[in-house]
Amino acid sequence: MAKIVVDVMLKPEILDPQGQAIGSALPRLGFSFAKSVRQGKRFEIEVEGQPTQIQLEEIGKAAETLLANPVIENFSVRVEN
Amino acid sequence: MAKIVVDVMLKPEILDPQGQAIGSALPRLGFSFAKSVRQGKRFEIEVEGQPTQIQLEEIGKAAETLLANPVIENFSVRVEN
Amino acid sequence: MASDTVLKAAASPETVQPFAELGLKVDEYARIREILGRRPTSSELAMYSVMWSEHCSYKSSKVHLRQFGEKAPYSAALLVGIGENAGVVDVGQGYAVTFKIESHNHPSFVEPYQGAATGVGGIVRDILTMGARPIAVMDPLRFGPADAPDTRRVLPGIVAGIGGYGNCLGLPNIGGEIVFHESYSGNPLVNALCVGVMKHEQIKLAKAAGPGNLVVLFGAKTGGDGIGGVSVLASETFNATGTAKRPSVQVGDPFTEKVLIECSLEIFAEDLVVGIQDLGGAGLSCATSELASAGTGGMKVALDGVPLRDPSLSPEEILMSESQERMCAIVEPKNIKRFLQICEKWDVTATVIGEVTDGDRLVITWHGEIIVDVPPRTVAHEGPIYNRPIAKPSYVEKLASIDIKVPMPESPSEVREAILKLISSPNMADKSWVTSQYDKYVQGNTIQSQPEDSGMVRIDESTNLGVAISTDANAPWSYLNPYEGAKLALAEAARNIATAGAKPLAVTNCLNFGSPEDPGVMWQFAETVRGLADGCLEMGLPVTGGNVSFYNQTASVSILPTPIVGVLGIIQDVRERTPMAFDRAGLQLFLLGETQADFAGSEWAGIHKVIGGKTPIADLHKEMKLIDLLLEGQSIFEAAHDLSQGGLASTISEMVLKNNVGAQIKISGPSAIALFSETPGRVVVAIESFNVQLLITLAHRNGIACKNIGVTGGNDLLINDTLIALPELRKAYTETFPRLFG
Amino acid sequence: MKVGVVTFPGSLDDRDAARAVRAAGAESVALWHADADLHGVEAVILPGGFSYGDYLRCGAISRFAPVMSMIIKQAQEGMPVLGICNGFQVLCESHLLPGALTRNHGLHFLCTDQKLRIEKTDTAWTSSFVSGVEIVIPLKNGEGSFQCDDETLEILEREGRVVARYLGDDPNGSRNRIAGISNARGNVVGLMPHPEHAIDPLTGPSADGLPFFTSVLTQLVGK
Ligand SMILES: Nc1ncnc2c1ncn2[C@@H]1O[C@H](COP(=O)(O)OP(=O)(O)O)[C@@H](O)[C@H]1O
Ligand SMILES: [Mg+2]
Repeated sequence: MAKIVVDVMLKPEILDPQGQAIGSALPRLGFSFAKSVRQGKRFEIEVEGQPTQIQLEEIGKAAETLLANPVIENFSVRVEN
Repeated sequence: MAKIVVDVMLKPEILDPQGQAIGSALPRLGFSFAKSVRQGKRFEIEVEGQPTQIQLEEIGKAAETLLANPVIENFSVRVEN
Repeated sequence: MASDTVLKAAASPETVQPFAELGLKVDEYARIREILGRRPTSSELAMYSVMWSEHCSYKSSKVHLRQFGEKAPYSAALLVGIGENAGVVDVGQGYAVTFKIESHNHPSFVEPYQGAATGVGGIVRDILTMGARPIAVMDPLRFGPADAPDTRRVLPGIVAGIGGYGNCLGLPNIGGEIVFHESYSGNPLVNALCVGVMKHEQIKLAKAAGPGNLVVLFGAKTGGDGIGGVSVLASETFNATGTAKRPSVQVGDPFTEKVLIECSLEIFAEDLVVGIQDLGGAGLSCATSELASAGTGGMKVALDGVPLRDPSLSPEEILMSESQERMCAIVEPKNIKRFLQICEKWDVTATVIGEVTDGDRLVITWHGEIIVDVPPRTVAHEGPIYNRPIAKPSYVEKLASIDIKVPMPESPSEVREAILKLISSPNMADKSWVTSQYDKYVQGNTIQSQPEDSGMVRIDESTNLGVAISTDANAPWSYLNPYEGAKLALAEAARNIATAGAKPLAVTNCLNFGSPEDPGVMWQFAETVRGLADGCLEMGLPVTGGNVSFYNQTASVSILPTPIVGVLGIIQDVRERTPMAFDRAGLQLFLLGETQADFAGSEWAGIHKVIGGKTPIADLHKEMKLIDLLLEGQSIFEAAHDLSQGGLASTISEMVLKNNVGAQIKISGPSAIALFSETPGRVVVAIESFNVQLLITLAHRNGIACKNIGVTGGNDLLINDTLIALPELRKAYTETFPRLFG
Repeated sequence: MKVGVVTFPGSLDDRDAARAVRAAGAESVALWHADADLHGVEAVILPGGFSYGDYLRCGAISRFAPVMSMIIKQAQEGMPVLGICNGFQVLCESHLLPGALTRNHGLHFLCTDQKLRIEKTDTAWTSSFVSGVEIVIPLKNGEGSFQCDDETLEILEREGRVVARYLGDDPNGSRNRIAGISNARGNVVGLMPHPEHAIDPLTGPSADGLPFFTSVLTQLVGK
């Protein structure tokens, strides 16, 4: 069984109020290292066996049509072991 | 400049209504590969230069107190280049 | 691992069982063995332990709660009383209304968002189970000091959880309370109320009748959520280091619940169930044993048929799981096809897991082997009953004998400062930081919500019939005098719906207390129940249901006794309701009721950390006369707002700020008494000048004091010589919550 | 005159939208998300709510509901479609409208009586308004912040496709305070605030929402 990970992040030009809120909360908690914080989503998709090339392409399509909204988000797909 | 990534996922025993909703939407869209889908969060934290061990530990602490809710979520911290 | 069967249990009486870890006492365990004539199987032990927990069995409270039945006033409106999932009252025109409050205190401390969210989910299913469409929710809340770090941790999460779940279900939030007091540090109270409406003939009961009828489990799949939640989270004293208990957090799925509601209502509309029960605390253990016990007694369930989210669950865990968003229905075989069709339409998982049988045993099998064989009544309705020791705590007389001194501002600048200080205090300040996170418009029937005295919803669009609800508790009063405190909470809730023009009809309550094993707490509890039962009898209002939450304490410090009383009333035409605030200049303001120096337990005393004194004594006869006056005179009231915490100063401030119309007020006697005393039984009303004589006549006839205190208009609040411009008043009133919570 | 109101699993304001349609004098027809045809309706409303729980992104899953393929097709041919709140999100996800609705900048669900200015009155849903009129209707959502790239924003502004803009305190961080937009043709309108909750001052802050529903009636009658 393999795990396919799809990471979805807001495009850099789109406002990310959650990331911003965290970025400004960190120093208040005594953490001062962050230059910027962005929050996105991570999907873990379990598939039977090692995914085939075709399956990976399908997942890419699913990511583009459903998991991410290309108007505001970028995504990446990878297999994790 | 380096990017530290914090992945936050619901603990396996905790109900994930979001992942469940996606898991049941996928077959309706003609994607039938997924055995299960879980949805989590991904934080990208930018720091100046290569992060020190101390900084990484600090981020771990921040993840535990702010980014993740250890009652129901697990998290992992890593540096991405 | 092979499961523990009845056969094995009979053959191995000596097996040592972990009953104590499951919260059972030695004699309780002995009684189970006696009932069964053998040792229980591990599944039976699981069932008894959760069902005999304080939370499910009411073992410490039962002997007291009986009074609600024994002293119940006759009420022609009562259709379903205490004992079912929620009480039901007749509101006329063929409609029945059901409402109930429940607590979700401990889970909300552990995981504020999910704890509060699932609290809403649970009470909504109770209402749905009666056959009703849920139409609104309310949320009485209590927190530790507003500026305490833990309050900042739990409050935003709790509020977001209540909003997140209720908003997603499409239930307008029409009211609640937010009160801060140090006794709730580490033990916030999250009570949730839901109200639902149906036609009389649609009322459903939780009862498994008719051998051969099928037992259907529908809704979410069963997972490992909240296993032991009932006994561990709700019935044991919570200690802050309990990390091991954390996995018992349940996560809510409001979307699944929303679909479950619509699916169930469609099933009800076609009359496809003979009995129905939601799965809440104690999950399947509770649903199966209660349904069987209330029916003919016999039921057979194949537990391995339960759809699982986590396939590794053991039968014991399946029986104890508190996975949310599940229901259990009893369906005649001829209706099962249609039932399943509707579930399929809504994409709701539904599984026949058993059937009603002849006889009086609940038999549960696991892959063909019998793992439970019990008389269901002994699980569900014949649990242990305790007559816990009661002792009046020594603080009571001590505090009552104190002659308390509170600051008595007199000069205009002192009075001004005092008013600003009062209305900016967290208990009195504007709560819209919280309530703006709640949808109040959904369903399109909300007539009143925050910040009105009560919530009001229309239940028939063509006739404009509506219901109003208010929840109230004054814990500082209950602490000083629990008997009077309960009566005063009842009076306040009833008054809060009468100001709007609704006639009080029925009562629900949620009794939040410390440990029942503490005789002092038990005394507070007993006095509270006695007061509420006496009060309800005197006011002719039946208690239709409620909830008890014990063990609300951190270390050895108990919360203040907090009996939340909810009163529901009817208004024939919601278009005629009286709002809390006037919207124009030139109206006459009258204070109904008399004012004494009642500072014990008041906000003004609380702000100055002054504790003690004697609470007011409830005069319910007078309260009823006041209610009569409010209802009789409804057509002449342009506005009516009750006086409670914060006294006249708070009431009049809220009135002028609501529509930004000022007022000029004349008070006499010591300013602090006129402005900050909390004598019960008082209301400010606004009327047209030409109605003054009529009001005086009505008030006289009802024996209620009635005094002109000023007129409306202008851009200021002017009290004798104290002038506060409305913008300044507003700033003080609205800045507190954003400042505290961001 | 038949106006369809779609119910997705998790829709909440469908009955309110239907009530508003009736109040405007039209007949409301309930459309189910799994319907394959539109039962002869001449206009469609996608109501507010949390379709499919809005767990992934608001409107992301509903866009693929069977009923949507007919709606998308007919909208492209000129049928009036109004998306309110979640409906607006569905329209963006369906690419009938540009941009996306994201988390409110305050990070909370916000329910408030919102002041708006109606800026475009030559759409199917706003023709009963006088241009520039200020109205107050409820706003209630967690993800109502309208976002798009600069180019899209420039096009929306240049073509005058901003239907309504927020007045007063910024409620959610939308670009250019956009509360609603239309497609180029003006038949498809997406609006974050809720006109269906403002058709009677008894149950809403005003009756300012009613003209949205009378507009479409006028449009259909005049056709
Ligand atoms: N948690 C809450 N949820 C919803 N409404 C609330 C909440 N807390 C307070 N309110 C509303 O705020 C208003 C004022 O509350 P409160 O001061 O307790 O009223 P009262 O003094 O009349 O009992 C009421 O309309 C009440 O319903
Ligand atoms: Mg009140």
